[in-house]
Amino acid sequence: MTDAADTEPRDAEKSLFEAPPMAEQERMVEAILFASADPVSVAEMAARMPHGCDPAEALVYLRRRYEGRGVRVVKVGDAWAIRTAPDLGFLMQKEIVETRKLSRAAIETLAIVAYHQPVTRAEIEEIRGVAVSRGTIDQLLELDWIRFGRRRMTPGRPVTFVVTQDFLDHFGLESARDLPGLKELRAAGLLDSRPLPGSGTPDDDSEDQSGQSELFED
Amino acid sequence: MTDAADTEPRDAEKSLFEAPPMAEQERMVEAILFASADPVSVAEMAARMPHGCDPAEALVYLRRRYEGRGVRVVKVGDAWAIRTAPDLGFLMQKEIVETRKLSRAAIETLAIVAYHQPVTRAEIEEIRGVAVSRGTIDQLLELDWIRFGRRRMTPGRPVTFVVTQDFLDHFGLESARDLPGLKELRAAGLLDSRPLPGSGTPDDDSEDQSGQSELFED
Amino acid sequence: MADPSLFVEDAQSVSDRLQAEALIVDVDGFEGPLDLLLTLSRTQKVDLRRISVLQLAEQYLVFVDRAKKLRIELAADYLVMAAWLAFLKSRLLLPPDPTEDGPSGEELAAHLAFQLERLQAMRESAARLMARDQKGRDFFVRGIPEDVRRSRKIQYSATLLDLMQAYARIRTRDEFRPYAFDRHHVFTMEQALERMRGLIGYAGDWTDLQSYLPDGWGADPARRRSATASTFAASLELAKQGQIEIRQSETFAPIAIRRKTP
Repeated sequence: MTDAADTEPRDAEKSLFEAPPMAEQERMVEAILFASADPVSVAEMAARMPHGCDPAEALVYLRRRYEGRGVRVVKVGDAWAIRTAPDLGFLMQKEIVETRKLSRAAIETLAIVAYHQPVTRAEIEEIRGVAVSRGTIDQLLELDWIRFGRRRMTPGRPVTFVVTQDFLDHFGLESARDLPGLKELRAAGLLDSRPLPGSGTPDDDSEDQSGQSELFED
Repeated sequence: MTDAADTEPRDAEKSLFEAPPMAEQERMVEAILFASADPVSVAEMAARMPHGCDPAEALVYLRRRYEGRGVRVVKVGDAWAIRTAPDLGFLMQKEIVETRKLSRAAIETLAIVAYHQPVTRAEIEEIRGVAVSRGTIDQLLELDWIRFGRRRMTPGRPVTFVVTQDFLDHFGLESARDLPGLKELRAAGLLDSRPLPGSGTPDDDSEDQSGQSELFED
Repeated sequence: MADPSLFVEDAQSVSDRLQAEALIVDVDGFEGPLDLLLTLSRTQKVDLRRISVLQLAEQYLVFVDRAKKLRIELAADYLVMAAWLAFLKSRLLLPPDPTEDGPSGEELAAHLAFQLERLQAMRESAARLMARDQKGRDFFVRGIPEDVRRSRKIQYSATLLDLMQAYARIRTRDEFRPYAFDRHHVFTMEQALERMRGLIGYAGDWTDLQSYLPDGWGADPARRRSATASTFAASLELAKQGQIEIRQSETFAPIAIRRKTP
């Protein structure tokens, strides 16, 4: 800063606003990702890095650099994180945090939210064929694996549920589009919302059918 | 100890439990150091890694690999850890700069201190015509724009306030005596809002005038 | 609990019989009628898409019937499903009645098959999801995360002008407040003249006449008018006396005055 000020004013300005070389930006992204236990968004990296940096580009290099290593650079939603390679999990017995065992109802509900999102409670109940207990939803909300989505524009304006970035992070997914078997389920029509013939209003359902199908369009 | 005694079974064991290649051991050390909540000793690494591994050697390679990177492999006591490169420490700071306008009470109090220093709190209150809250004084002290002066040699020995060097720096003044118009105001016995004659440069005057007219509006 | 001999006549095979028995013993373990139907459908050992819903409905009705015989209390939703399946069964067996509205038996059956297939698919998906590598079990996060210090830096903006204005505000308030309260909304020319005389000594450069208005007379329109008029008249008088110069660049532009230099 000070030595830049000593040179010609134009040069000083240039050096002040010129982004560091890409190799240096890669180091910065590396340091930021290593330091954080949670995924960091590109926007946040950019905010912390010097003016003019392009963390998205630096990430491309960094990701390549860590291919095949003991840790990996992974994408989680629109954020990035470093995680140990899954094949080395056996080394980390000490680090395993015992998590609360999820009930079958909770696991199924989670899967339904993930594959059908955004989904209302009534839809979850229709798919499972039983009432969803308050505790099940609460548990998933508490784990920060699901959250409230936008209200459905149908009578009663019911709330919907969607999965979170924490969910993606936990299951090592880049996005909800990468859910296992999603394409096949969709092709088989099993993610459609079909009302019982002769009941329900078809108009509501056309909206219901958005959801995971939306994910494929953008 | 026992296996050192009989060499025969050792060879048999060796073929059965051959240590993974060094590159693989390096990956393992990398993952262990990354995921561990505390620095890890070589002995502990060896205990967690497959039989026959040489974490000390793997560390040498890993350390070299991280030379000049955004993070470094460092020795902490007799254990090892991954740490951010010291020159990138600034990235671990997220600064949120908020610009706020100083409250009217604060700026008035500051002005009184500047013009009347050393001044007691009671005197500030007398001049302003209202009580000065503790928070206002604290804020100015915290900003390092005012500080405690000598106690007044009057009953109660009240503390006085004076402006600081920081104050002078911030407002571009050599000394509080340079406050525009102070002398002139005194000499004229007219401490009001007229453009202050002869104070500063003519440029200042024109600036004052724009400000002055504002004064009458509020 | 269940006496197998009770079922001998109904059971189609030993394995079916054993399964039916197990079902009744485990009735509390089912997550509702749909779950039970899905379990029953497995006895057909076909793809869920090709399942015989009629056969399934019969199995379910038999199950409910047996439960009744064993005096097992079934929850209301099991009985509701039984009633619906009985209706479905009749629809499927009887030739379609053209006078009757509503969905056909086939449509209803197809929907039930869809529901079962969807539930099965979700269960398989849930299992696949849980079989994925999981954070904290198969892969791990940074063990020694570094805190990002969130230093909130508050910058207070204050300029020298702010400071001077603040000080001027305090002092003028003291000096002119009495006028504001004692006088009516009239600022006389004498007052203005007196005030101007005290001030023009300092007006070395062009200064907006508006800035000579006394404090406290600017806000109320009536007072401002009076003060403006008297100050303007006073400035004319002072100009006449050769003490100041007046300037106005165009019509309605601000009027500026300055001390006339001898």
